[in-house]
Amino acid sequence: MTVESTAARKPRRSSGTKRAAGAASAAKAPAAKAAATAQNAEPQLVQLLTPEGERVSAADNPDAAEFLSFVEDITTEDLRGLYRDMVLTRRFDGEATALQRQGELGLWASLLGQEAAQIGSGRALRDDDYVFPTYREHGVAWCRGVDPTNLLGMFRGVNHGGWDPNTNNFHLYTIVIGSQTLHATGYAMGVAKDGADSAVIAYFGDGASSQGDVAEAFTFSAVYNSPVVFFCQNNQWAISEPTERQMRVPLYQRAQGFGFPGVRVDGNDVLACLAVTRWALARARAGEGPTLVEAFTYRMGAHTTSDDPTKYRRDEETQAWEAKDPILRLKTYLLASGGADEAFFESLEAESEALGKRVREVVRAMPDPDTMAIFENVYADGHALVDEERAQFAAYLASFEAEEGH
Amino acid sequence: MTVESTAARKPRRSSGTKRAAGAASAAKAPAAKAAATAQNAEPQLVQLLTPEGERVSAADNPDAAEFLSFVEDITTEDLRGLYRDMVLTRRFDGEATALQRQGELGLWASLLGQEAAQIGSGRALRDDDYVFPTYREHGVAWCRGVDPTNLLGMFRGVNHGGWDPNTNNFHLYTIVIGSQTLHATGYAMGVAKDGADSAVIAYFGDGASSQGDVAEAFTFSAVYNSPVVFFCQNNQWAISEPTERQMRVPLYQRAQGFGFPGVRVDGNDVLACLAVTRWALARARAGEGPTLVEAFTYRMGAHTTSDDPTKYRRDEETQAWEAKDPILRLKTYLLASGGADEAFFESLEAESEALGKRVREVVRAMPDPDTMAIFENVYADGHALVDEERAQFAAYLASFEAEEGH
Amino acid sequence: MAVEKMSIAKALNESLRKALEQDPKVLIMGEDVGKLGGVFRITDGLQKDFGEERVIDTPLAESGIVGTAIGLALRGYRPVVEIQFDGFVFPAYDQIVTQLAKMHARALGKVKMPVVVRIPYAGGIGAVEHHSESPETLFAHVPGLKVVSPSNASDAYWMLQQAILSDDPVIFFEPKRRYWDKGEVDTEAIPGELHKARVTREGSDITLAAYGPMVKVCMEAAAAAAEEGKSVEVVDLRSMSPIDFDGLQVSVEKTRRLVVVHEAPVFLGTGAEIAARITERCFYHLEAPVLRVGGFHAPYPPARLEDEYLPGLDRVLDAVDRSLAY
Amino acid sequence: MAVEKMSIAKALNESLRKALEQDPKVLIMGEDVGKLGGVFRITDGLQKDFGEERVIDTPLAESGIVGTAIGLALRGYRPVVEIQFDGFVFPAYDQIVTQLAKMHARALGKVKMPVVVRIPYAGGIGAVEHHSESPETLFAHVPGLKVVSPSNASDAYWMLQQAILSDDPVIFFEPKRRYWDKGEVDTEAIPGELHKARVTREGSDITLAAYGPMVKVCMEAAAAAAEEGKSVEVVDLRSMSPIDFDGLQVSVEKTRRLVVVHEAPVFLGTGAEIAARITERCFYHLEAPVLRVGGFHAPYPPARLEDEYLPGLDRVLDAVDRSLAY
Ligand SMILES: Cc1ncc(C[n+]2csc(CCOP(=O)(O)OP(=O)(O)O)c2C)c(N)n1
Ligand SMILES: Cc1ncc(C[n+]2csc(CCOP(=O)(O)OP(=O)(O)O)c2C)c(N)n1
Ligand SMILES: [Mg+2]
Ligand SMILES: [Mg+2]
Repeated sequence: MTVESTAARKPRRSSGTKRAAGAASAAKAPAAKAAATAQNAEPQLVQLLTPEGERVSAADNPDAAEFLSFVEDITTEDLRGLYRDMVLTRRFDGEATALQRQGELGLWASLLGQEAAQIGSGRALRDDDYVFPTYREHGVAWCRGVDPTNLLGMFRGVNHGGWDPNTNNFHLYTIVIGSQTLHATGYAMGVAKDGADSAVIAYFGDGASSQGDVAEAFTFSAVYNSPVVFFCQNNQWAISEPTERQMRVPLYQRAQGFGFPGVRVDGNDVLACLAVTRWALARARAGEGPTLVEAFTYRMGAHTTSDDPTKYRRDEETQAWEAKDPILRLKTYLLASGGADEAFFESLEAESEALGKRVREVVRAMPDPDTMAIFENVYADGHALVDEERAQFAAYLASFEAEEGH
Repeated sequence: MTVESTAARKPRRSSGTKRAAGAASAAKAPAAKAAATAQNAEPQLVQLLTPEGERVSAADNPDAAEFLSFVEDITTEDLRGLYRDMVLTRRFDGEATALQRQGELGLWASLLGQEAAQIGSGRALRDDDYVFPTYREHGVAWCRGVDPTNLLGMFRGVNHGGWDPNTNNFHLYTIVIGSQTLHATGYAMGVAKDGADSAVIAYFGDGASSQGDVAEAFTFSAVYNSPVVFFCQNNQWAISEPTERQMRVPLYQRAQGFGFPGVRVDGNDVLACLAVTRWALARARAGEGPTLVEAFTYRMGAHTTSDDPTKYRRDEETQAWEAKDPILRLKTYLLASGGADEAFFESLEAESEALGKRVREVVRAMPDPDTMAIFENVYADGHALVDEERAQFAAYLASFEAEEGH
Repeated sequence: MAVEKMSIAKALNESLRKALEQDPKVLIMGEDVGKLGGVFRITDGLQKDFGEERVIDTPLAESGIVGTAIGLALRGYRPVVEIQFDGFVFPAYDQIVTQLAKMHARALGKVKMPVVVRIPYAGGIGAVEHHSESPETLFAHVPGLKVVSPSNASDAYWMLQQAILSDDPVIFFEPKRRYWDKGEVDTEAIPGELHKARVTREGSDITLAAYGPMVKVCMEAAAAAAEEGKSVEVVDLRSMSPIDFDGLQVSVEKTRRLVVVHEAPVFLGTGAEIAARITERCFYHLEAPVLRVGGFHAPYPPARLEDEYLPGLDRVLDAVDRSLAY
Repeated sequence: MAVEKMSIAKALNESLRKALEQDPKVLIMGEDVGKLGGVFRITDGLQKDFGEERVIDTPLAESGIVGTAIGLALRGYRPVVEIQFDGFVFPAYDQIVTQLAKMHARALGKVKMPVVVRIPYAGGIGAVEHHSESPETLFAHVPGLKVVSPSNASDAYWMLQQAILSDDPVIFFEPKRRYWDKGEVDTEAIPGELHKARVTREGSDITLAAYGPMVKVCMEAAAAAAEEGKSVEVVDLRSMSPIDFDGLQVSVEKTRRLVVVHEAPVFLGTGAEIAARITERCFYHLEAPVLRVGGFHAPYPPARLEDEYLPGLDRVLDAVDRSLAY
């Protein structure tokens, strides 16, 4: 599935009318709308597929209409592709959770419930765009073509980041909350300097919105008009803290005070996430600067496998969100609309099984790093102290071997 | 002059209708207005006294009308008092600049041009309110009753802060940009915990608005609904950087995205600054949480005596602002309205002279601290290393005396 | 209760509870300290019993946490701040170094800063990046701060009491991998001074100095060395600022050899200062240079390597042997 | 030009100019670096000549400056960041320590971090609070960073060139009170290694080791001591991470005595590491413990006290005498 074709890298801003494929010329209109939306205390939620699995038409919802143009090109096959992405991502995620329970991983941060936000936004990207994730963007990584097993290294404890960011334009997971929003902004400043028409997307959470770094990223990107999309997955919780501990009004409204639009989208609606992200990326490519997208979703599982959410939230809340499941609603739609048949779902189930099996096998075979890796890559150009300590430690280790050799 | 009587400390929020003296019951209305104002791209400037020295009536300007009620009680005598404050503050400031040139001070940060913002806001405070200044709030210090010569110690280099913050509820000057906004927020959290109906005001600059700490202060105060007023003197410059390097839209709009109102006031209009600050303080006392006030003003002088603004800004700009001088406009009004006669201005001139003389004398007589003060107040409860180093250094110094004694 | 066996985690929890009970100005602040009781459950049950006004879940912003704690201290409160993990203290570093540490001096003593910053620190729990670090140098070097770390339940209980009672800012490093180690706590004992070292095992051939998580390793090393006929004295420093050099000097003048052990990188670790100062104080007593065992000049490695990275029994014994070989 | 006499400030300016000329990926970022040319005029004229896209006035937010510089480096740029004064680096500390220092290792070497953070540091200019500090320990202790400080114009020129060419993050401390000291700069010379110490005066009785602003004081002390018949060797360390212990060791093995001088507080200052490591390396050579002269464990004092606070000629000579007395 190619939701978005990969445009060749072209000089940016050379033409104000240049648009990414699928990004209709309405980039301006939703911006105005978003600004208007931001003024209401009651948040407007951009939704294109209801929890009941029904598509929203322009007639139903004039707000949504503005974004519908951004997914006009989406075929039934594309929808099946999005569905497949979500199902496989969830399967991978579940497998990782299981592997943690079996002791194969030290920790796992599940994306359960956030598949639509991640696949929708991830599939809006072009290859030449660049992604700055948190530690939970397994679905986005999937869209970028990062082998999911690569994500597991840091959770197994064999590395701090197991992929080359530049292979798939997908930066390493960042654990210090909010830091990556500044990296994304700087990267976007560089994209603009290069005259490229790529865009950058920075993921962050509702909790992260409180960090000063995120506000500074808003300021820098606004001042330099950088081509960056700030994509917040508001999953309602920052570990045990509900969003009321982080903000008093809906987050998407914050953007306006920094001088760029913010939109709240149904984060469990993959189509709406795709549309809104495409719109925001189109703004970035068109030289219109940053956009804040707040994907309103829910963390169905624990914060990580170390967490016990029963300590702080009610089952009813989680159950209420089950009804809004992102995968289920697309399945309902595909079934009702005849967009997919049983054979599709069966073959996808088989593909899931295969993925799960592969993940298990790869993880279990993942070797521990060599002890001396401690000293590797501390510096690119070397450092006398590292050399000294490496040599001393090697000699120390060798002394045991020598003794054992006796 | 008592613009605001000092109410006894009473439990806060025990009555929703409790209001500070002079703060009419309209606290709600301007809040709504401010929110509405914040939605316009074109900033609305609350102005009650024009640069030409004419008072704005409710009929002239319905926006201003909402704030007029907050200065209904201001008598002609009060206006003369505000005028006097501004004149003496400017005189003190000029004297300090001169003292720096004479080598008596190492540095001075002049408030020239910002007198109305500081006196207007400073006179809106009650004694039990608490102020967190930057390094330029000499006018606010004046309103709090801090002896102006106390401000000079840190600029002379004899201390880092020469007054007891709790004597006048005026915190020490803070040099690290933005830090004090968090201290103010924490203090305000404490005020709320105590059930007091005091308010807290945090001063900061346009440049400071970019610091993550300021955004975090907005978040904390919004989440805890703390009784704090964020008072930004947007003097158009952060050293050599114009506001466009810090923000893309007017600052007062930022508040709304954090869930509280923001207002832009003519920072060269002492009456408007008084009214708007009273309104914001009334909101704080009434348990309505934080407010952002952006006082739109201008730094007429250099950033500090170390700075040379001819490197980065045009004379014409500064000249244009001269026409908006905060002191001149009140003088024009007082003269035209018969609110003050020549005798008033003459006696004020004499008072200014006397202040200048006293400042000169006090500064010149200001002794250098004792060398051993280096080791004082590092800890409240003592520290073995400080004791050791103090003793060693004393012995070292004594060794010279011994030698000299020979 | 008077004497009870409990874990370090429980001792800290009890100590916080006592502080909340005894002084209405004491507040607990941090991420997830409320209903969850903190990710390590150190504040478990406290919000339930003392309410949201005293045990405060904060926004996810460390600078904001410490900055508002400073403001609360200025208002007369005594905030006890929890930083969730060692690696997340850095967003608050500016507030700690430029404000918290200096406020008392800046105000010429007119204001006090009774703020405790609790930081679960150091490694050994198999965690991901940023969750295993030992940044004590970065605080101990800063005038105006005090820095301590308990190694056992009794110290955890009493040192936290004393830190909260102190009118100075105290960075309180909790050895997270020892949270579940148990020991006896006498909640009615009169504690020793907060910043004094303690000899936890007497010996005559060599001194091992450590604090926090490494005290246990040193005790084990001393036991192992004893089997080889070496008499090792172990000093639990307990405080990294100030360091009890007088106490340590007494030990070193007796044993004439010193090895300092910590998890933090050796380069500019606290062992550097200890080596420099003890060498100056005991120049004619030392039979060997002060040796140091600690982390390498490399980021804390992935979990699967931490056993090799962390100073363990063998590396400590190796240093003991090297020292004795002089 | 080839050899020219210029101030350190001018040498830095010329060095930045050359870097901008030679590599279009080099960027200058910071507060007031544009039209104003920085508060110390180190970037004077550069924006005029290279434009706003290369010499970038940033918002007033240090974390933002370093954080976006990291992003720019990921995009292939080589940002040279100016922090306005030493005391204002702390808001950026988190980005420096948790991101800049670790990115290369985190990425298993797949990305590089060629970012230079220039910091005018140390005292002696009669400034207000936060404008006179020496925080080098707080960076040198952190694996992944390199830390250097030139003491003269030639080093200022060349070391900055080398720092910009380095693929590692370099914290570049500029001795602000020496900005106007002049020296000869050969802009065509082949420079020595960035992290090697240099003997700036030979001597046989004792070694003085320093860097940045204190080299001059040590040179003066050596001259004064010579008048009293003492032969003092002075080593300009130039680099605080790594420290050229090999070079220093050669000197100490010759003189058998060492005094380390820096403005930073002695407690956990770089002198601590030098004392510890040199003592270990030269245990049998040292006639006296390594002595340290530096700042006290107190906030940098108000300007009127800084002459007493700062290590000056007398304090250095006192330490020389104390060392020689052993
Ligand atoms: C600076 C920092 N402080 C604290 C933490 C510990 N921590 C890890 S995840 C998390 C909550 C993050 O919440 P949110 O931003 O909403 O993202 P989510 O986990 O919900 O995806 C916290 C507090 C951290 N990683 N970094
Ligand atoms: C964290 C920090 N960075 C840099 C500085 C240096 N500095 C002092 S004042 C100033 C400009 C402040 O501008 P603004 O906030 O607009 O206040 P103003 O000086 O105009 O009153 C700067 C950059 C500082 N004091 N603190
Ligand atoms: Mg969340
Ligand atoms: Mg300003």
